Amino acid sequence: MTAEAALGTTTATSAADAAAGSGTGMILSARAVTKRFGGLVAVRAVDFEIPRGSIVSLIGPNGAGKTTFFNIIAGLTEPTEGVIEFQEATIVARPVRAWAEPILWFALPAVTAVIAALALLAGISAVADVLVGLTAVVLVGSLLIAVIRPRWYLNLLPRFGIFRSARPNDIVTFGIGRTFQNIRLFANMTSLENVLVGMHSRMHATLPDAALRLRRHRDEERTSRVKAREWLAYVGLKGRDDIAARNLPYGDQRRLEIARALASEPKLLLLDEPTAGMNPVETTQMTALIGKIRTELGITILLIEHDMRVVMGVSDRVTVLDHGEKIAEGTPEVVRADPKVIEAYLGAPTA
Amino acid sequence: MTAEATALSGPRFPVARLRGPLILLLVILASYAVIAFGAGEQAPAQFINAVTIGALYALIALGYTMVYGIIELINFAHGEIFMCGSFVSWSVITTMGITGAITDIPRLVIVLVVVFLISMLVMGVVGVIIERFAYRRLRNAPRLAPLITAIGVSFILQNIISVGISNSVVTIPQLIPNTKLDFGVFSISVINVFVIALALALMVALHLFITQTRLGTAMRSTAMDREAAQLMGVNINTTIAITFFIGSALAGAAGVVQGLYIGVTVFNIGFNYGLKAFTAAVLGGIGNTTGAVLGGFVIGFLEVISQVYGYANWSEAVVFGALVAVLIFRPTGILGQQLADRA
Amino acid sequence: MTATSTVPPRRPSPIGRIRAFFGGHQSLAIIAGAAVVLLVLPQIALLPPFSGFGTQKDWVGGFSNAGVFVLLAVGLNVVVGLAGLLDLGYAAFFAIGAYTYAYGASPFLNLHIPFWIMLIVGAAVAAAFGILLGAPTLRLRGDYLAIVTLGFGEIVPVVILNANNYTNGTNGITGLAQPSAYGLFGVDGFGFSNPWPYFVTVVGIVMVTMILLYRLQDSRLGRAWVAIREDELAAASMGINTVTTKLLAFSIGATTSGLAGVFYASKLGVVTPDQFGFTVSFTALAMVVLGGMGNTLGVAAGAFVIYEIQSTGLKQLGQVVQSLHLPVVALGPIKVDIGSINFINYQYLLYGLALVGMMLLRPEGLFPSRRRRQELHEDTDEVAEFKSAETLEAIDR
Amino acid sequence: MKLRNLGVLGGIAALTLTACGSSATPVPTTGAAATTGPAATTGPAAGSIAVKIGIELPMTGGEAPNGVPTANGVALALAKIQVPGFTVTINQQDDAVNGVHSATQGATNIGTLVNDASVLFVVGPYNSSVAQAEIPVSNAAGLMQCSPANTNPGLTKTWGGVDPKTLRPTNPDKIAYVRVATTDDLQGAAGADIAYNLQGKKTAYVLDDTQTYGKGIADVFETQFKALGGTVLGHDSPPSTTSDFTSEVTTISGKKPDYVYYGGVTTSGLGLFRKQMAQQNMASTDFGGGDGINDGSAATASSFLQIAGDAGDPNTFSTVAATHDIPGLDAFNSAYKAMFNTDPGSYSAAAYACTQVFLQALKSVGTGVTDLAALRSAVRAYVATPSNSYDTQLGTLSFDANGDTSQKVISYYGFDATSKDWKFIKQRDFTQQPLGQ
Repeated sequence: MTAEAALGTTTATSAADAAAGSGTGMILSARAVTKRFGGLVAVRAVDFEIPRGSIVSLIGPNGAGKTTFFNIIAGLTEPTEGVIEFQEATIVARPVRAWAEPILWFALPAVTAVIAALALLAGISAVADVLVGLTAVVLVGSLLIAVIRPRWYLNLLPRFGIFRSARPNDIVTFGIGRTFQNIRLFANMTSLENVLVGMHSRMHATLPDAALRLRRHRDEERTSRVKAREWLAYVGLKGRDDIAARNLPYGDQRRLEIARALASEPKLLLLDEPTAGMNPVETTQMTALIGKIRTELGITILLIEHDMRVVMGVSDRVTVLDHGEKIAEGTPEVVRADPKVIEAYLGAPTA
Repeated sequence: MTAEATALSGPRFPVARLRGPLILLLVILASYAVIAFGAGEQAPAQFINAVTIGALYALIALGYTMVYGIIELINFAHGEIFMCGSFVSWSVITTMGITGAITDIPRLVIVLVVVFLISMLVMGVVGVIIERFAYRRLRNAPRLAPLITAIGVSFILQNIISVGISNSVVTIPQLIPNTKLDFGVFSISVINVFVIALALALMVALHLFITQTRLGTAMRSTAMDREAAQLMGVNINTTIAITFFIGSALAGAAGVVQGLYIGVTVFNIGFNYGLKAFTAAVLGGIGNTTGAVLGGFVIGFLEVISQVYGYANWSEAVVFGALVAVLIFRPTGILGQQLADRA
Repeated sequence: MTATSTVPPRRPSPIGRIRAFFGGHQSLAIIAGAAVVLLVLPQIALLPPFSGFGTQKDWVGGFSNAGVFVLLAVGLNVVVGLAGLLDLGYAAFFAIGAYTYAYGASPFLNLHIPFWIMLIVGAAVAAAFGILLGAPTLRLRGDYLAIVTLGFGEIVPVVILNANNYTNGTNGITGLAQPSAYGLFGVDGFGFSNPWPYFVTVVGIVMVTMILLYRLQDSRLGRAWVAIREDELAAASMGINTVTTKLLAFSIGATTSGLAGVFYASKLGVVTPDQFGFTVSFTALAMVVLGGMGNTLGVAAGAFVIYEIQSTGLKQLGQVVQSLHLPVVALGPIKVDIGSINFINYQYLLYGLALVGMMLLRPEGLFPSRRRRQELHEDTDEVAEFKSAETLEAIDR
Repeated sequence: MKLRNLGVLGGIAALTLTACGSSATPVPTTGAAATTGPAATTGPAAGSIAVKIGIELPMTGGEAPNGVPTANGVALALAKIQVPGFTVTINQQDDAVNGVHSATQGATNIGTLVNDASVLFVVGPYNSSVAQAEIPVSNAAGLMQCSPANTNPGLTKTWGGVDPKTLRPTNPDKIAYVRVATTDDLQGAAGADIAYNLQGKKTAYVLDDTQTYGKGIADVFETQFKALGGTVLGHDSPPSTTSDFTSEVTTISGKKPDYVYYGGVTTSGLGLFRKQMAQQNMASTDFGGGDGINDGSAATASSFLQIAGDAGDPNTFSTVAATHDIPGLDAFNSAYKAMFNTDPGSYSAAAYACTQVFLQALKSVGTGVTDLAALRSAVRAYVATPSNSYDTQLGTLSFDANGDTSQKVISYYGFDATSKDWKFIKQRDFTQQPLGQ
């Protein structure tokens, strides 16, 4: 079923661009997502949807598979089964006909090689030599393409019924930003630089632009720095631009990570335990920030959280995972009342 | 995520335990076929040559892989330790006034034991000293700093030997008589048997040490997570020192073996052997002892094969080409995944 | 070299403004530095003790050779220092650049393309090879990358040595054309007995290279490199295409190396396979590390220092010590007459000691970059992060 | 021996010290220390012009065994021969970087020598690849250099389609490089002569160590051996770094050649190869090489014969590019041993001869001339004149228009099991008997 789903949809990129504007409905929907590690199942057949402009929380005891699911959406892990669609475009799914991809790489060289062989047999050595050289060049070229995987190549794949999940960096450009459970800032870069890296996918100056300091580069740098500072201010790090991320206090590091994610202008923001290890004051601030991001910027948010107050405070819908399975879903009130949830948390606590 | 992943991806290891020997067997069979195809009736002889030199590489590679496993340092000085080992054996043998092969078996055994013990001991100590003074202080420094000191140390060792002993080729008396055991189909000379047997014995001993003893466990835990090990009461410095001792002792043994097998040594022999051995370690999956052995044999075979097919001058290119090829498809080496029993 | 260390001061103010403000001025600073080098260095050679080691001409000739290694080092710095990719086979691109010049401007193929054009060609060819050799190594990280690049570094000379028909094998290619100054440097221009034009040229090349490198370093690309070095997984999750970014690092490093190769070949007039062994790669790496990874100016300085140490310092040490007429010291049983020691025998040892010593004293290098200084006390964890299978999977796809 | 064992312990001790960061304990050096001896001892005598002879050789690391004895040859000559009116001292340069000869360093060194006005003549370099980088420099400056060891034909005659003039672009017709060593092509031919004519062997297996010298003579051997009517069963090129030849030998033993010719030098492992031949029952197969293996008797430390051990029955052959009956060879050897207390190296005598060439030139052009520049160019001109001939340690010789020595005599040697040394067989003068006869 996943295969058809994957094939049915148009390619990740084009659809993402197409659907970019579309107003309502589900911004992200996961169908029957399963992930196995060796024998064990981290996520089992989870269906999951995020309405555009909402805040959805994903909760569950430790080891429930929340972060795995998260990483599948972010493109860090390929699911064993299932499909994830972002704005009506399949971005992540189990690879389809992955085996056919190498055939693509060697198709062109093979053709030239065959012609070369024919030429040799025909005894037109001059032509043959040229063709042999050509074959080598083509081979190297196509292998390079296979490594670099440029856009047009990715768009080409579906034509041959091949589906490969988008790479993390592509997913960012589609409009999904994320933070990490264990903060992963660029520790030795300043806050500003961190945010600028976040903007990377939205900047377009090329190597020559930078080398020759062309207008495009200069303007872009200027404007993006202004914007970066705005982001820092937005999350409450005004004037901390020049401090190395490693030297920021813990709470600020979390904020910086959010600023960095926001800088990539996401439509969907994945927050992995944003308030983990925060004191109540920081927590309330963070909760406020999250709400603000949704209301002011209209960014849809998927939240993984342990702190129930946060979850119940901000989220429109809550999904509960336990042992990789979805055991409950609905409004905070409904979920809070759900006996299965209570059991999962209080009764028979899991490692 | 990482936490869950590692927790979940546990039960691969029993399989992995078997994987090493299986692949090794496959490699041996395959390369025997290739050699047989190329060398005709010389095949058995060539095969033995390959295994012998492979065993030598494996011995050196073990040191590389252990040191890397525990402090993630490419110990470029390791090749020179090997070289020094061969010189120590030379000086021991000549001091004993031995000039040629010893036919009287018991005497031979005694001499061999003495030579090996002394060389392994001396080189082990040297290795520990190097670690103490050249690497320990840099344990938390940027990763390249110890790499540079390692190369610096190797320069120092080379220069000491070249100026102190000889700046040219030195002949080492080959203690083991050059007699051949004939098995009808093929004949194998005693020295090859000795080298292979000794190498295998040392490898098995090392494996048992790592897996069965407390020290071995300490080494493995340190390799996996130094801080955690420390918290569990493992004395990191001692453990690392011991690792260096064992690794260098093995290199010393390899040095002696080289002397017995080849019969000459020279102060700059270390770089080439070191390079091949390190390649072996990486090929097999650096940090993985089984992998080092596997890699050693693979390289031995590759060299002999390229020689058999008349491309001796390309052997280096072949070896590194193979390395690149393997790493492209298995970025962590043939047995790389098995991080659990790094030592 | 001290002169060039006049880095534009970094005021503690928003880095953005500094960069924007110094964008132009930084280049000016480098140009000024180059001018100072051009004028001051030759004068230093006239002062004792340096004047004792050789005439000004010797020194200038030496400086131009040092320039080659400065180029190599700053290029390697992009790969190792900025992008954090350990490359031990850097000499390969040096060789490729040099042989490109040999093909373009020697009787071997009877081509006589002007040096100045070959500079570009050589750089381009090296860049192409940088991408070619870089591509297969991209999935590797840390020391796996190191050994593979080391492998390439070993393979290239072997190929040059054995592909007799195309490279003239071990005999090498001789009679490489000298650059033509078009009467710019007075009557005799570039010549084997006139190092001055070479000196000027190499300073010029280094200057331009460094300006360009600094500009890249301060650009979107430069940030991406550092981000990858800091945390490849996070970088990917921030929308950086790690593959192309790394490839660019490789090819830019190779380009610089190619420039160095062309210049080197034109100055030496001959290329043979044995000039491009591991020693070159290692020396360049040592220069990067000792200079201070990531800091282009520091690396350049480090390169210069190390080159002078191993090419002049160690070789002259003997003379110096002998001139001191030290007394005979008795170390226990062994009588040591330091004056009679032939230091030429020990220069290898001393070089080793110098490396170990410098590293122990300043692990972060002589002129550490702002970042490296902060970084000093944790480094292995980033490697540890990548050990888990799924991160590998993520970035390989 | 005892002393050497001390060496090891000293080595270890030194290592301990160095590891502590202090400097190394000086351990007994092998003769090398003496090179600077004369330079230090002979100060300029009153009323005589102080001039220098440059030495440009690899002196360190793996190259020391090549460079040091050769440099000693020069020192010995200066100690033995005086030129009235001149005090000749040494300007010593080392082209080894990190223990390996480097063309770049060589070019730099020759530049340094050029810029030292009092240097009138240079002995060196040792490696042909270094020479390729130095010849253009010395040629541009008109400083005559004499290589005791370069044997790559390409340096002085058209070889592989390359004209030697490309090496001297500045003054193509004013040579500033001569050599006393005979070129590889003749040695290779001589090797084939031994194999085919002397030993009457019809099949040969050829090897080379991939280096300029080894490959040069091996290739010539192959062509000449074929030309004489022999068959070459194979030609392998084990890298010069090879230290285990067992599989190589196994392969060859399978081909069952009558003769094995190996172009290369002992340091590339040829002695080892011969030994392993013996260990694999190929001791009785003839083995031949160039002067790269003719480096002293079995008593000489790390010589081919010592490494090969008793492998060589009287069927191991080598050639030397010089006349055998050099006047007073023993005198030379004893004098050398007296001064440096080691045996001379393969090229000590050649370096001695180069120095003699210089001193003769100096004597004949030096009278009255005081201007160093003038002296330098006069010396160059004198040595570059083909008509001048010199009575040297290597016998009487002169240099042709390209700087090649007139001595085209190759001596044949065979291993003598009783004296465990090379025994002179015959010598062939290629001026009377050119190639292919």
